Amino acid sequence: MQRIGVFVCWCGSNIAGTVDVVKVAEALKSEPGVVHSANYQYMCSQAGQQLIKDAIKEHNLTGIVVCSCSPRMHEATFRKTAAAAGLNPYMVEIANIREQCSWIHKDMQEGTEKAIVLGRTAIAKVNLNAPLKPGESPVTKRALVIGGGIAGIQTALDIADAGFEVDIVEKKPTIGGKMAQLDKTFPTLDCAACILTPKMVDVAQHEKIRIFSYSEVEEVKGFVGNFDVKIRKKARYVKEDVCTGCGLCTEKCPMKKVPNDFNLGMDNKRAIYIPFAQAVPKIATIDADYCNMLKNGKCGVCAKVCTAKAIDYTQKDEFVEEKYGAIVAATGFNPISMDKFDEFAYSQSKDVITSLEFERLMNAAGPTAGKLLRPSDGVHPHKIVFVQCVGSRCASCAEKGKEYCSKICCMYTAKHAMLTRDKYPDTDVTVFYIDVRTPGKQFDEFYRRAAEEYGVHYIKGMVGKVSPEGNKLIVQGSDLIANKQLKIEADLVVLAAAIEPDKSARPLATMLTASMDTNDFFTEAHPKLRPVESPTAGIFLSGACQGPKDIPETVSQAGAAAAKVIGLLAKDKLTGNPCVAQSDELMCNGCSSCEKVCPYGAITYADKEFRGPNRTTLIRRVAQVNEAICQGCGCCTVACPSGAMDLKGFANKQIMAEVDAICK
Amino acid sequence: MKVSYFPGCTLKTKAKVLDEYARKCAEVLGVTLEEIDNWQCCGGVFTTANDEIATKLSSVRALKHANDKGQPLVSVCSACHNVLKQTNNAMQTDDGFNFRVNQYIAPDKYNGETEVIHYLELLRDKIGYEKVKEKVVNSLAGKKIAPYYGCLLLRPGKVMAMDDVENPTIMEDLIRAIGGEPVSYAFRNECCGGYITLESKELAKAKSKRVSDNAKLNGAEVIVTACPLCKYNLEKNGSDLPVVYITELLAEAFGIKE
Amino acid sequence: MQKITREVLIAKAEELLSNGTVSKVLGLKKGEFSYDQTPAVFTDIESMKKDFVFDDFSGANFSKYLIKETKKGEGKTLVFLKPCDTYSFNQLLTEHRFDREKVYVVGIACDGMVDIKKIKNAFGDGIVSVDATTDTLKVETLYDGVKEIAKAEVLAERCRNCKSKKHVAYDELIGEDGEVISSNRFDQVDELEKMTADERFAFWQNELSRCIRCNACRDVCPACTCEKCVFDNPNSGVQNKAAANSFEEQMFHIIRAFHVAGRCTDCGECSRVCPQQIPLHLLNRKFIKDINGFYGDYQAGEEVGNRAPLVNYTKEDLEPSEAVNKGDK
Amino acid sequence: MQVNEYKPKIVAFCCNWCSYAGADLAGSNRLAYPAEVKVIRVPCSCRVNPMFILRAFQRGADGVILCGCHPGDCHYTSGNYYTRRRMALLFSMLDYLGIEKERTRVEWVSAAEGAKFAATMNDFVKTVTALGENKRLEDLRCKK
Amino acid sequence: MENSKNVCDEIVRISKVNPRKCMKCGKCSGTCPAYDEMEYHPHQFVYMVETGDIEPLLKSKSIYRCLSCFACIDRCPRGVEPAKLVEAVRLMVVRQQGNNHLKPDDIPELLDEDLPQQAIVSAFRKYTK
Repeated sequence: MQRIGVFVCWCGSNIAGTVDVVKVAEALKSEPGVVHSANYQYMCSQAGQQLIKDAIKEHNLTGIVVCSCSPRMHEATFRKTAAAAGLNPYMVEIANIREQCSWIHKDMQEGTEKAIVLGRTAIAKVNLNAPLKPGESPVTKRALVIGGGIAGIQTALDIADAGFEVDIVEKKPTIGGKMAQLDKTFPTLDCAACILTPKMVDVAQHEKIRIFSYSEVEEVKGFVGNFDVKIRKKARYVKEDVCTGCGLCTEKCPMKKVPNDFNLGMDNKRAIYIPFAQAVPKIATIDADYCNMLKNGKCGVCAKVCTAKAIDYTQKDEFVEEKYGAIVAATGFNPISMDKFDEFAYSQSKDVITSLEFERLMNAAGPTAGKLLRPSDGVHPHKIVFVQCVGSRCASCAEKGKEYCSKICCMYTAKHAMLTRDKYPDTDVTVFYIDVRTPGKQFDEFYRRAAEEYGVHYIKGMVGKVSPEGNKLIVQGSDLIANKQLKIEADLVVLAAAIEPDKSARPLATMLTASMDTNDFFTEAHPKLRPVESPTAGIFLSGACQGPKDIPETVSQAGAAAAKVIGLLAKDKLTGNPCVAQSDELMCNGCSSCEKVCPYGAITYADKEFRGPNRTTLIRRVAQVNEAICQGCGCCTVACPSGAMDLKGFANKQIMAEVDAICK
Repeated sequence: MKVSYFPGCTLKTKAKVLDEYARKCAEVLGVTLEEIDNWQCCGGVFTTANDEIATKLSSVRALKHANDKGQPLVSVCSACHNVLKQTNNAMQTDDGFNFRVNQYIAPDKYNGETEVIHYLELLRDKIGYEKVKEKVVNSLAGKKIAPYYGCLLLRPGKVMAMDDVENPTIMEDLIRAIGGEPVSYAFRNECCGGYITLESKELAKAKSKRVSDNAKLNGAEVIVTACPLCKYNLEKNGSDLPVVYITELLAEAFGIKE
Repeated sequence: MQKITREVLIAKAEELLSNGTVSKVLGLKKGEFSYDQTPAVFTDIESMKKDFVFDDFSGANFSKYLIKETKKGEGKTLVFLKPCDTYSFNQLLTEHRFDREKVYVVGIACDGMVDIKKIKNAFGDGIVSVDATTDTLKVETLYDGVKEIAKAEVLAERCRNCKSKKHVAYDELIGEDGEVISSNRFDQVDELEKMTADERFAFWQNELSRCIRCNACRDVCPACTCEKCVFDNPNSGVQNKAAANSFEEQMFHIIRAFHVAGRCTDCGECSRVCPQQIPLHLLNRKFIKDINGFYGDYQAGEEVGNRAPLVNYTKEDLEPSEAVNKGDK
Repeated sequence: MQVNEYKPKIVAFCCNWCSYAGADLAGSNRLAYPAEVKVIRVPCSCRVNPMFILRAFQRGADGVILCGCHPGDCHYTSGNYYTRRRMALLFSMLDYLGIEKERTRVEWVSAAEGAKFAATMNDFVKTVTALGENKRLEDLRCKK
Repeated sequence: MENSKNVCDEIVRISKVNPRKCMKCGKCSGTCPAYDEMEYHPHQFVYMVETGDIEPLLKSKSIYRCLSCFACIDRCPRGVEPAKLVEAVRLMVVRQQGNNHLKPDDIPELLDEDLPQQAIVSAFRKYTK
């Protein structure tokens, strides 16, 4: 018989507001096995935990039930508490009376009754719990970083500096990501390339870092500490180890009309190209969609001019298989498509552009060599209108755009406005805003400087319609302070498009079995306390793939993710989840049903001797579970007809006891 | 193919050509527009208040009539189409409205089963612009035509669901199919002033003029519309450009315009 | 087709025993009545000549007995398998239940077995003996003397809807092999499906309430080969020896059918042995029909090593809600 | 409000990774659903043995719902695919035995679908309430 | 004051518009083609219904200036649907006895020979009960 202690948490008023915690503690006192019952304001606090520890010792408890928030929140906390008091941590069960009770019910009586049932259910389970001991597995001391933007670069550098090997997989021909496309960075206005490119070089030169550029993750198997990853190195038709990056081919290639995606299609590149001067690795890549030689076998100019003989038109995609102990997702973001927002005439006029396009227009290495010229006619614009929140902060019922605030737009718009006014005082700049959000160090000061020192007109209101009329853009919007509808003749309109996670993130998440939110941002293990970890063990999050972020935030999160990876790789062995399948060999008949459904191949068979009738010996084939591989899904337990296979911690009897307790 | 057809009041009077050519062009394409028996006026505008029942019953009757025949319900007039489609949507999505309407029309029953489409959708989705193209005998080669959608054809976008609300192409593609050159301009989905013309000629004029000026500025030779009120407003309010109905243009291309 | 008689089988057994191919024969011997036969192991030809029986009552599926028999001693066991038995044989091999090398299978053609319950239904309980060696059965009754009845009229239910005359496993065949045949075995399931839920409930309530939990169905079933049945396992949470009320009958039969789903070869032994004449095969056939309908035709035991539908999946499988609503409309 | 309003007993099996998290999210967003729903946490929907479902009915549950990750999103890659087959066959069998098919349900609820979780539970409780008490699979001894 | 609240509740009920969803961006007013003719603009309708400041709206001619072009409905990022609110406020007025904004007697002088029936029908539906 267990000696169970019940601990009912108030969670301030979060639980106590709709659940009579005293009554719950009182009611659960008389449940079978319960020898102690208490309630407290905050069980997860140190004092609360101490209360539990003291009770374990005082009442000689063999099991505890904590009626509190979701086990996803504090199960681990209370297990540690139990362990500290000498109780096996798996003798702890949580009754979720917050998320699944007090927060969803308004009626005190209803909430209290349900909380009692939930507590009773947990008690019924604990009565059947047995102490569990986790197994161990080794750790491969190498990390994989997926995405080579500033997030991936920083994470890789930090991990490598700690002495561990890191591979970066980047789908584009060069690392650098979005930051490489930016001109200046807020709020200090230092140039993005000046601070980013040295880091890119550091990556290239670091002996612990390998870059798989123009590559994608194809398949991920395994689990924390032991991932098996297959990487597809896409054919770039240039031998990476031979190309010197001299760039001669990119000048001689006769195919000149290839939209330059680095400049967002605002100018052209050749069919063989190096994205930009400081690319890492600095190797040419052939765009197979445009290359005449690859399309119809006619040309071959690049091969002729290449003195290093690096061109290889027969190159095929290659696959690399590698083992990793940890994986970091750093897949970044993109501005959303403006297709559904054509009231701003993005598809109708070349002079309506997104902020990222404006970034390239301002950049010295951009399509206009840094001169601010209208894309339609190359004329210098005298009146620019910036529109903020295009596609951000849209209610889901509006069925377009994103519900969240994209976070970076207010600041980069202030930056654009300021830089424009600074470089071209003859250009008038107006910004339509809903709110200006500048929570960050030196951020509000920066925005105010744009308005006060540089004379940027900030108008509270939103643009309703942009109409191209001749070579002007008529911007119709409201000025809520003046209570007027404005019609501004502008030369250039810049839209602060919402940002969204890169499209590659969703399939990657599936491969990693990492969870995502409805916006396709990776979910963190805990929104506050574990912000750089995925709930899936061994998967870490860096940068905007987890949520919109500016550069300083991205870099700090990248470092945090690296710290977590280092913490993992520094271990020689990992203790696993002890809630794994277990085969009762006396009952197993060796039918192989369990083996067939196991997604991890954790079940094998062995011939074992058993005592038969009349002192005979029988040899039977029985299932055995490799506890290091088993992840504890329990699929085998249902495939097993005899019930020989059971799951520790979620045993048939335990679940049945829960069912019974609920239905009582 | 046979479809149910709701012409609407104006097509029987001031906009006879819109009606006449709609039928004739459909015939050319092998579609018969079967006019609904004893149809009643749709009311011209959809009242969005959900406690307005009686004003929407005439539309429900037309919708039910088409449903009884198992046909889609087609109209040409943008206003009629808008009212019919919004009423049908309310029947599908607003349980309270549906309940009360069914009380009125009992023992009949209707739950929004009818497919409500505009004449343009009939051409695009049921017939196909490829087939329209085949029937062209008199190509409008190179004629610069500004499609004018106005409001009612497209909005509310979630209900009308005909095309992208801000960047529609259904008329542009039709114009291309019959040989014309569509003129893109921002005001093609801005209001002409609508019924306000009764109340404030000035406002109607201001609205319409911006539309026609914008079309002209972008090189249009003619404006084409599906709505009699749009046509009226544009013509009355100083458009230098001729304004024609979409069915007139189609008839011209098919060589059946008198 | 060569008529399979007791004598033919004894001759084959004699040959195989004497040349050392097998060391024992798994067969049937007479019970209290001629139609009441029980399994027996014969290690010499004399005892076989004395006790071995084979006629149209010899319908038992021997596959399951092989599990225990092959574990005893060295040497091979000779077993005569009808076509339907060979499916169970393969299914058991798929589940590694015995060593193929320790069995010698002689496939025997079968034109259907008769059901004593049907004879009893025709002539009453007082049946002394039945000569079931020809197509017309001679039935000796206690009160009415010898009666005759056509074999076709008293053919076992499962044989009426025989699914295959083809042996899917054998070492040698007596006579020629047949073909897989199309049957109407799902007709009764169809009929039940067409009823209303209330009618179905009443039907099954009537049938299952007769269950006395004698476990004959479980004991005979070649798919029920667990070392310990889940209903006998104190750790399973559903342990019970005898049904205490209608729920447990339902629970037992649902779970039993579920456990054999995808593995049941539709051999019909469960219904054959049920003393209460509950049409248990209709539960199994429902699963087989659903599996065929939802995931494509599948015959358990058709080939050794096939992956049963319940330990398999495709990404496009239908949803449970679609499964239950398939009957609607 | 009626005093003796019928309140069904509903057992909801939720997988730890998606649906249980979805239920938590419903809670965090204060999306109400009836208190009759009690959740049992299982590692994966494929842990749910048909025996658990029958046991619940035996002990007087009026409805049993099983929630898992969306097909393709299983934390264990394939668990819910097996669940889908098992439950399709089991539910079809229960229907065949004349048990009301509305008493059982499988729903895929992701960790982000708090609203769906609440809506699903509201709908399921509504459906089961309309059906009334479970009489066809109950064990009378288990009722007080 | 109490009456204002009732009227607002009724407006919310029949329009099914939830003014609290508004984030005060002003896009409806930025888009409205009748803006310059209005004393109160679409975003003000939403705000005034939300705050219960309904009397000025009931008295204002602005309620007859909405063209029902639904542009504000489609462009609102929050799905507020201001046009439905304007319609509901107008109904509150014209449903009162003797409050028809357009009378049959007014019609003849408004007519011209090209005016489509549609315009008259629509105006009647909008301005009268």
